[in-house]
Amino acid sequence: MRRFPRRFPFRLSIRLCLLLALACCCLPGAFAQTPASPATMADRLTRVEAAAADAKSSADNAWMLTSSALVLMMTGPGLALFYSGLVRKKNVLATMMQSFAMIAIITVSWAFLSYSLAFDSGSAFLGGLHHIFLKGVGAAPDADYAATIPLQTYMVYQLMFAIITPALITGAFAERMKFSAMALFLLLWSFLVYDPMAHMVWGKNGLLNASLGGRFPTLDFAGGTVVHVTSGVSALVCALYLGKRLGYPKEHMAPHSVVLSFVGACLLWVGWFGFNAGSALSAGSLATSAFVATHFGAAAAALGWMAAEWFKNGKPSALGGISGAVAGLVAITPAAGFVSPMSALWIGLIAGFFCYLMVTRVKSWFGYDDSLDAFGVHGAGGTLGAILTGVFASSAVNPIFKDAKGNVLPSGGLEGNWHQVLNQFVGVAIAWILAAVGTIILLKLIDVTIGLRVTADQEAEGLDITQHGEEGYDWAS
Amino acid sequence: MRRFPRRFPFRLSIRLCLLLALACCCLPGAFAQTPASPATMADRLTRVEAAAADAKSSADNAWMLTSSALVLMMTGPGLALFYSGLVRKKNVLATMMQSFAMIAIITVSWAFLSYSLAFDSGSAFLGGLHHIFLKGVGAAPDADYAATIPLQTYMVYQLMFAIITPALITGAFAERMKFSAMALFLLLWSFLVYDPMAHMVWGKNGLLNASLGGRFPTLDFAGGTVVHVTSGVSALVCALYLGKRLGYPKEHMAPHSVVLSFVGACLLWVGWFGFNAGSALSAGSLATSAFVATHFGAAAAALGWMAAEWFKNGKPSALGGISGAVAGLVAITPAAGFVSPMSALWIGLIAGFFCYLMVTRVKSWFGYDDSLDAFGVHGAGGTLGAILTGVFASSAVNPIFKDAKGNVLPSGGLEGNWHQVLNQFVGVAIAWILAAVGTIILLKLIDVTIGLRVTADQEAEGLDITQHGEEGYDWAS
Amino acid sequence: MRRFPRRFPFRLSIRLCLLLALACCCLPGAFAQTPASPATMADRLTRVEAAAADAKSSADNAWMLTSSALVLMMTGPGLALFYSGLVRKKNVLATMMQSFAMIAIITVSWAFLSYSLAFDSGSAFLGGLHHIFLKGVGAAPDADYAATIPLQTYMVYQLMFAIITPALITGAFAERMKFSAMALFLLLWSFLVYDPMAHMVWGKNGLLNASLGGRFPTLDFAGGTVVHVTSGVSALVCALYLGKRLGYPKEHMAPHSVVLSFVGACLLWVGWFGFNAGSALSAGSLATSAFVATHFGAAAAALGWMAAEWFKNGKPSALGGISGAVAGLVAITPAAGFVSPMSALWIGLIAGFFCYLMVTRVKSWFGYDDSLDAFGVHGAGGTLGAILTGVFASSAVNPIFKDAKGNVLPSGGLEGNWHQVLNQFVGVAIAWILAAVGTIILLKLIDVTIGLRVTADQEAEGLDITQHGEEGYDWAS
Amino acid sequence: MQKIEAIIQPSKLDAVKDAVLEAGVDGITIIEARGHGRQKGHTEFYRGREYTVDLLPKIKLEIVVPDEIVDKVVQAIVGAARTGKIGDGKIFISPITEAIRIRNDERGPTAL
Amino acid sequence: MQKIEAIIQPSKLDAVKDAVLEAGVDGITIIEARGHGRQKGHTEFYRGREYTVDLLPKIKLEIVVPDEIVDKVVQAIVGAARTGKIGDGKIFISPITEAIRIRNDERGPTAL
Amino acid sequence: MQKIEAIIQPSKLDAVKDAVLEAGVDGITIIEARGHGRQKGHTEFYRGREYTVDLLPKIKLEIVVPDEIVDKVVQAIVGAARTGKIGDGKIFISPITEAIRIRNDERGPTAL
Ligand SMILES: Nc1ncnc2c1ncn2[C@@H]1O[C@H](COP(=O)(O)OP(=O)(O)O)[C@@H](O)[C@H]1O
Ligand SMILES: Nc1ncnc2c1ncn2[C@@H]1O[C@H](COP(=O)(O)OP(=O)(O)O)[C@@H](O)[C@H]1O
Ligand SMILES: Nc1ncnc2c1ncn2[C@@H]1O[C@H](COP(=O)(O)OP(=O)(O)O)[C@@H](O)[C@H]1O
Repeated sequence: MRRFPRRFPFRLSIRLCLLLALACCCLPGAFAQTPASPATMADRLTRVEAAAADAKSSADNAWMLTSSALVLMMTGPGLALFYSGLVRKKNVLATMMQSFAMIAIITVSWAFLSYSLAFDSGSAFLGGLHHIFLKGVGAAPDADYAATIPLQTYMVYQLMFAIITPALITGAFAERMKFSAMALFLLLWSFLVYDPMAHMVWGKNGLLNASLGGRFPTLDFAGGTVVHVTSGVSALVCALYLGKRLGYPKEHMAPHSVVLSFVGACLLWVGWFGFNAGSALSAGSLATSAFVATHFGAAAAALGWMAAEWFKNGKPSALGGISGAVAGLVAITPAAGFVSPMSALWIGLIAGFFCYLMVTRVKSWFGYDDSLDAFGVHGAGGTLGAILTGVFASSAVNPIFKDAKGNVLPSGGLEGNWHQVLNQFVGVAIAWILAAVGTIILLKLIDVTIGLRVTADQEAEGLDITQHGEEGYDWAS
Repeated sequence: MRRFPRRFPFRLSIRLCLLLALACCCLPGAFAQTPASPATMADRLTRVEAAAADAKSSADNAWMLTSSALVLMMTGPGLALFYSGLVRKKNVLATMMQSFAMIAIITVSWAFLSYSLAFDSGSAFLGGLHHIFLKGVGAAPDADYAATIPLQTYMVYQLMFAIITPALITGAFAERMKFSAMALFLLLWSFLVYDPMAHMVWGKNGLLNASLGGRFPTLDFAGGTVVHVTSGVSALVCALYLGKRLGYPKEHMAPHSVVLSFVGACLLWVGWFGFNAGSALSAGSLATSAFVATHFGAAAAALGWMAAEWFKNGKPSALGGISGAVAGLVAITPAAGFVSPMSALWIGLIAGFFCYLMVTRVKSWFGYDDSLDAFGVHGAGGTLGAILTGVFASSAVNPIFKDAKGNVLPSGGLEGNWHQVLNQFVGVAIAWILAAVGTIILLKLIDVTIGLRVTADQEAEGLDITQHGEEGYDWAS
Repeated sequence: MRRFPRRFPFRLSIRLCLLLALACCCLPGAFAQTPASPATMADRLTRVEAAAADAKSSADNAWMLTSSALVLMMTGPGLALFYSGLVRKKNVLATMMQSFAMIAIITVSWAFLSYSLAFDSGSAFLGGLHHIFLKGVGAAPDADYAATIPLQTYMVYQLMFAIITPALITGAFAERMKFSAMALFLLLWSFLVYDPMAHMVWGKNGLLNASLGGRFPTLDFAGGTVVHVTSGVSALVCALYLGKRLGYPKEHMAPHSVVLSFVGACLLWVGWFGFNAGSALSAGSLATSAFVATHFGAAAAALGWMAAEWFKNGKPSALGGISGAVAGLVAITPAAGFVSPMSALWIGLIAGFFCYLMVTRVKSWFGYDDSLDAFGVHGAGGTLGAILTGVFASSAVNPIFKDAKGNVLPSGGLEGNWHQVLNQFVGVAIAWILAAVGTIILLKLIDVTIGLRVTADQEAEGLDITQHGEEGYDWAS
Repeated sequence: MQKIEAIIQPSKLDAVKDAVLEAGVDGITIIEARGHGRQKGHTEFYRGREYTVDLLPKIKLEIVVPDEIVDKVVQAIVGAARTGKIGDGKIFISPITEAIRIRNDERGPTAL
Repeated sequence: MQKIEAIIQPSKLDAVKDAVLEAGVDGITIIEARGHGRQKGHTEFYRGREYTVDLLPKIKLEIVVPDEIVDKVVQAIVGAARTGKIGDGKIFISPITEAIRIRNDERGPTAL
Repeated sequence: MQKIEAIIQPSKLDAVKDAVLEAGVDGITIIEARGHGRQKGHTEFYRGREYTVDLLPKIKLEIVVPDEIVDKVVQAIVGAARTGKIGDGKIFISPITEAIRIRNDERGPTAL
C-alpha cells in the first residue's frame, strides 16, 4: 500500500491550511500572503527560504533527538543489562550501578566543564573554557559541527557518547572495584582521556580532525578511536593493574543470566543506530548509509563469532552470538559513514573472528582477568575497525577528500589511498598512548589515596551487599 | 566526520530528483516546473510555500509519533517493570497488569469520551462533547493546540499521557487491591479527575491555561500538575483509605527484584524524552531545550538521592539512584520547556533530596503504606517541581509573557516575577483538591459496591494467583 | 504550554542563520542570496524548491530510520522475550537464539539475494536479479516504492520485515527443533515463501499489488498476508509435521516466566508503531492514522481476550492480556492505513475473541502442538485481519481506488465495495497455499537430509545445554 | 541430639524463627520447599490450558538441638506457625548421632 | 515412622508424585537439588571458558510414612522413577521418632 | 550407612566437593539453603527501610556413606570448608537404615 499517501486528495487542502497555520504563527507579516497581498515576490521568497531551512532543521533535529535518546538507551538499560548478566548474582546491581553512575556523574561534569574541553576551539589537543557551564550553547547551530541543528542538540548528543565510553571500561574491573573508587576514577578519566581524544578527533583545531583540516586526518565516523579504543585500552590497563578476581580462573564464574545479557545486547544493537546513523548529524542519505552499514556489520560479526564457536565447540552459543554482534557494532563504528554495505559485511565478519580469538585465546594466553572482555571486544574491535576504515573507505559513499579543483580523491586503501591507513594508525596510536598513560596515572593516584579494590571478604560477599546494601533478587519474597 | 554530509557532491542531484519525485506525485500540475513551464512565478511560489509547510509538518509529525511511542513505552514496559520489581514475587504479574490494563482501558475511554472532555472547548473546567468518538479529529491540525501536526497526532500523543497518569497511582495500593476494583476505580478517576485537570491546564478556555489566556495562567510544560500532582495526591488518599498491607511494616517486604526496577527506571528515563521534549509539539529548538532540561534534572536528582543515602547509610544504593532519577524527571516535567540547563540541575538536585526525605522520613512519621511511594515521588516531586517552575522559569529560554507592545516580560521569580509563583500555587492547589476529593468519592463508591481490597487469604497467597490465576515465575520448569 | 514555540522571538533569527548555514554549505552559489545578489528569482525559486524537497525527504527519512530501528526491536529483544518467557527454563536461550539467528542470517541473505527477489521488477510472482548484492540500491529514491526517501532506507526497512517473519514461525516448533535445522529451514523458507509473497503484494508487477496495478489488488498495508498469514500458516504445518513435544499435553509445560513475555509483548507493541505507521513510508498524516489504528486495535483486542477469559475462567490473566494485544496488532496490520480509529477498535475486539477461541479451543480440538501459538495468533489473526480489511477499508481515510476521471471509489465492503473482500480472499488464499506447500517441501527436504528434531534425551535435557552449551540462568552464582 | 524438621507456611517464617531463637536455639537452616498434602491447591490458566497446582510453596526448617530442649522448641514452632487452617504443616523429629562445628572441630551438643 | 528420601530426575516428578499418592501417602515435601554421581555431566562454554558441569538438576522428595507402607511406597517410587539410565537416583530410608501436625498438635502416625 | 549433612559457605562448594570425592564418595546431593547462627548478618536499605538480614546463603550437602568412611569424609569436609571464621558451618550425622538405587533396585551400601 506504499504509495497512497502521495495520492491523498485532501492532502493539498491540508498543505494549504498547514501553510496558513505556519504563516499565521511563524511568519511576521504573514497576512501579507492573502491574495490581496501587496508583498513583493522577494519577501515571499525570503520567507519561504527561511521556512524551508526551518523545516530541514526540524527534520534533522527530530532525528538527532531520537538518536540522543537511543544512545542513552545503550548505556541504560542496554550496557547495564549486557554487563550485569555476565557477572555473578551477588554483583548484579553493583555492575548496573557502574553504568548508571556514569549517566548521572558525566552529565553534570559535561555541563560544567567537559563539553568545553572537548568542543570549544582551543589547542590541537584540548578545547578551551569558553563553554564551561554551557555558556553560549544555545538554539543557534554551529556550522562547524552541525549546520542544521541547534548547538544544544549537538551538545546533548555528544554527552551521550561521553557517558557510555567510561561505562564500557567497567567491564574490565567488574566484581572487585570499590564504588567510590570507580566513580572517582572514571570521572577523572573522562577529563584526562576522553575530552582530549574527542577534541582531537572531532573538535575545532583537533589534531586528527579530518573534516576540519586536522594535521593527521583520521577517519572516525562515530567514535571507533574516541569511544572504543580509548575505553578498551583503558580496560586492559585496569585489568592488569587491579589483578584477577579472587578464585579466577579456577572458580566457577559463569554468567548468572545470559538472558539479561541477551536483552542488553539487543538494546545495544537498536541503540547503536542512534550512535552511528546519528553521527551523520542530519537525517539525509548519509544517515541511511551509516544505518545500513551498522546493521550489516553487526549481523556479519554475529555470524562470524558463531561460526568460530561452531567450528571450535561443535555448537554456537547465545552468548557468542551477542558478543559477536557487539564486536561487529564496535568495528563498524568508525567506518559506518564511509563504507558500502558490502564492505560493512566484510568488516563485520573479520571483527567477529578477530574478537573471538582475542577473547578466547589471547586473553587466556596472557592470563589477565578482563572480566567482561571490555578490551577483547572494544579495544580489539575498535582498533581493528579503525584500521579497516582506512582500507574500505569509499569515495563513492562519502567523497571526503578533494583536490583544489574539487575533484574527488580516493578515500581508502582499496581505492589506492593506502596513505589513509597510515593516518588511521596515527589516530589509533595516539588513542592507545593517551588511554594507557592516563589510566595508569589515575589508577596509581586513586590506589594510593582511597584505594581501588574492595577487601577480600567484601569481594566474597559480593558488591551488591557491601557497596550498596541491597540484593538484586530477594530470595524470600 | 561530522560535516561531510553537507559536502556531498551528488546531494544536489538527489535533491533535484527528489524534487521531481515530489513534484510528480505531490504537486498538481507539477509538470509546470519543467524549464519549458509556462507557470507563473506566483504559482510556483504558492506551491513551494505549501511544500515547505508540508515538510515542516512531516518533520514535526515524525518527532511527535516517535514521542508518542516513547510515552507508551514509559507505561509498558517502563512503569510496569519499575513497579513490579518493587513488590513481592507473588504480586509481580498483578502489578504489571495494573499498568497494562490502563493501556487497554484508557485507550478506549479516550476514544469514546475522554479526549472530548479534555480538549474540546467548553467551560473553564471541562471540555464539551463535540469530539466524542473522535468526531472531527482528523488529519487537519488545530492551531490552538499544535499548528503543524495532524490533530490526530495530538490526540494520540495526549492519550499516552492519559494512560500513564492513572497507572502511576497503582503504586500506592500495590499488593492488596482487587483487579476489578482497580480497573473500575481508575477508569472513573480518569473521567472525574484527569480529564478536567487536563482541560483546565491545556484545553481551550481552560482555567489555568497559560498559552490560551486562562484565568490563572499556570506554567506546566509537560504535566507536573496534570499528571504527577493529581496521580500522586490520589495515591496518598488511596494509601490512607485502603490501609496497610498485612504485616506492614513488621514483615519482610523488600523488592523482589531491583533488577527489574532498574530496567524499568532506565526505560522511564528514555521515554521521558518523548514526554517532555515531545511536549514542545514540534521538533524545533524548544524540543531540544526541554530534552536537555529533562536529562539534566534526572541526573542531578539521582546524584542528590544517592548523596543523601551515602551520608545517611554510608553507601548509595541502586534503588536510591533510580528513585532519585525518577524524582528528578517528575520535578523537571512542568519546568522542562521554561528553564535553562543550569536551572534544571538545581531543580533536579533539590528534588532528589526532597523526595528522599518524603519517602524515607515523612512516610514513616505518618506511617501510611504508600507501598511503592507513588505519593512520595510523584505527589511530592510534582508539587515541588510546579512551584520551582515558577521560580526558575526564564524568559530567555521561553518568552511566554509579553506586554501589549510585545515586549518580553519576566517569566519566573528569579526574574522578578514572583507573582508567577502564586499562580503556580493556584494550579497546584486546584490539582490537590480535585484529586483528593475525586479520589475519596470514588473509593467510597466502589468500596460500598464491589469492594476494594482482596481478602486476607488472597493477599497472603498473592494477587498473581488469586486475581489472575498465574505465577510470574514457574518454579518447576 | 503547547504553543510557545511558535511565539519564540529569536526563532526568526535562528531561521535566518539556519538559512545562511544551509545556504553556505548546501547550495552552490549560495552567496547569490545576499541582498546584493544578482541571482534571478527563478534561480532562487529552483533552489528553494530543491531545499523544500530535501527537507521533506529528511523528515520522512527521519521517521523511516526510526521505524526501521523499532521493527528490529520487535524481533530483538521483543519477540525473543515474548517467546522465551513462554518456554521452560531449559529452553530459554535456544528460543531467544532462534529469533537472534534470523536477525543475523536474513540480513546477509537479504543483501545478497532476497531484496532483489522481492523488490526488483520481474514477473508477477518473483522479482529479478538486478539488485543482487544491492546493486543499484543507493541514495536516490525509487518513486514506485517511496518517492521521498533513499531507496536504501526502503531496503533496510523492508529487511526488518523479512527478519521478523520467519522468526515468528519459531513459536510453532519451540523446545524441540535442532538449531542447525531451524536455521537452514528458515533461510530457505525466506527464499521460497517470503520473497515471492512480498513481491506479489508489494513488488513492481506484483500479482496482488494494489498500488502498482496488480491483477488482484489486495489491500495489505503493513503485511497481514506477507508477514502474518505466511508465517502463521507455515507454523501450523511445522507443528503438524514435527509432532508434539515429549510429554505434551500431559506434562507441566507452563511458561517459565510470564514476566519476560510481558516485557516482550510491550516492546512488540511499541515496535509495531514502526511496523504499521512506518509502512506509510513518510511522516505525513497517513502515518498518524496508521499509528492510531494500530494502538486502538491492540487495546481493543487485549480487552476482548481478557473479557473472554474473565467470562470463561472467572479472571483475566496477564498472559491473556498480552496475547490479546499481539493478536490485535496482527489483525490490524493489513488494515492500519485504510480504516478509521473506530473501525480499528472493532477489528481489534473481534480479533481478541477470535484468537482466544483459536488458541484455547480449536487447538485442543485438533490437538496439534503449536507450542507458542504462532498459528493461533499470527495465522488466524492475520487471515481475519486481511478479510476485515476488505470490509472496513474506508475511502475517507485512504482513497485508494479512483475511476478514470479521478473520482474516489468506495474502498471496502461497508462502503459497498464487497468485491474487495473477494480480492482479499484471493490474497489470503495465495498466501495460505504458498506457505503451506513451500513449508512442507522444505521440512521434508531437511528431514531426510540433516533431520529436524533433537533426540528425546536432548529434548529432555533442554535445548540450551544440548544445542548451545549454555544455561539461561546459572543456579550456582 | 535431635533434628527437628518443620515444614511451615512461608508467611510464618519470621514468626517461627523468632520463637525458636526465643526457645534458646542457636542455629537454624532454612530451605525453600514445595508441599503436597490435605491442603488443596489452586488452578492456573495459560492460554486456555488448565494446570492444577497441588505443590504449594512451603518453608522447611532444620534445627538440631540437644535432647533437653526438643519439646520446648517444638512448642515454640507449633505456637508460632499455627493458623488453624489446613496446610499449617508438620514437624518431624529424628536422632542425630554426631554434630561437628567446622570452624573449630567442636563435637557434640556444644557444637550446636 | 520412616522418612523416605528420594532423589529423582526432575522430569519424573509428576509420575512419581502420582504413584506415591496412589500408594496411599497423604503428604509429600519436594525440594530442588543438584546431584553428583556416576551420571556424567556436560560441558558449557562461555566466551571460550569451558565449564564441566557435574552437578545436575535433581528433585528430592521427602515422605514420612508409617512403617507398614514403606515398602509399598518405595516400590511405587522405583517403578515410576526408573528409566534404566544412569542418573535415575537413589532412595534413602531413616527412622522418624515423632511427627506433629502443627494445625492441631496431633502426634504420631495419625499426624502424617 | 550414615547420612552426613554438611552446611557450608557457598564459596567453599567446589573445594568441598572435590575433597569429598577424593575421600572416596560416589554421590553427593546439594541443596541451596539459608542459615542463621552465630554469624551476624548484614543490613539492607530499601528506600530508607532497614532490613537486618540474618538468614545468610549457605549450601547444604547430603552424603550417604558406608559407616567405614564416615570419619574420613567428615575430615575431608572440615578440611576443605574451614576458614576459621564464624559461619563456616556444621556437620550432622544420622543413621540410614536402607539405600536403594532406583536404576537397578540395588540395596544397601553397594547402592551408594
Ligand atoms: N507425610 C508427609 N511427609 C512429608 N511431608 C509432609 C507429609 N505430610 C504433610 N507434609 C508437608 O506438610 C505440608 C502441610 O500438610 P497438609 O496436609 O497440607 O496440611 P496439614 O499439615 O494442616 O494437614 C504439606 O504441604 C507437605 O509439605
Ligand atoms: N551417596 C549418595 N549420597 C547422596 N546422594 C547421592 C548419593 N549417590 C547418589 N546420590 C544422588 O543420586 C543421583 C543419581 O546418582 P548417580 O550415581 O548419578 O546415578 P545412579 O543412581 O543411577 O547410579 C546423584 O545425582 C545424587 O544426587
Ligand atoms: N543447631 C543448628 N541446626 C541447624 N543448622 C545449624 C545449627 N547451627 C548452625 N547451623 C547452620 O550452620 C551455619 C553456621 O553456623 P554459625 O553459628 O553461623 O557459625 P559457626 O558454625 O562457625 O558457629 C548457620 O548459618 C546454620 O545454617
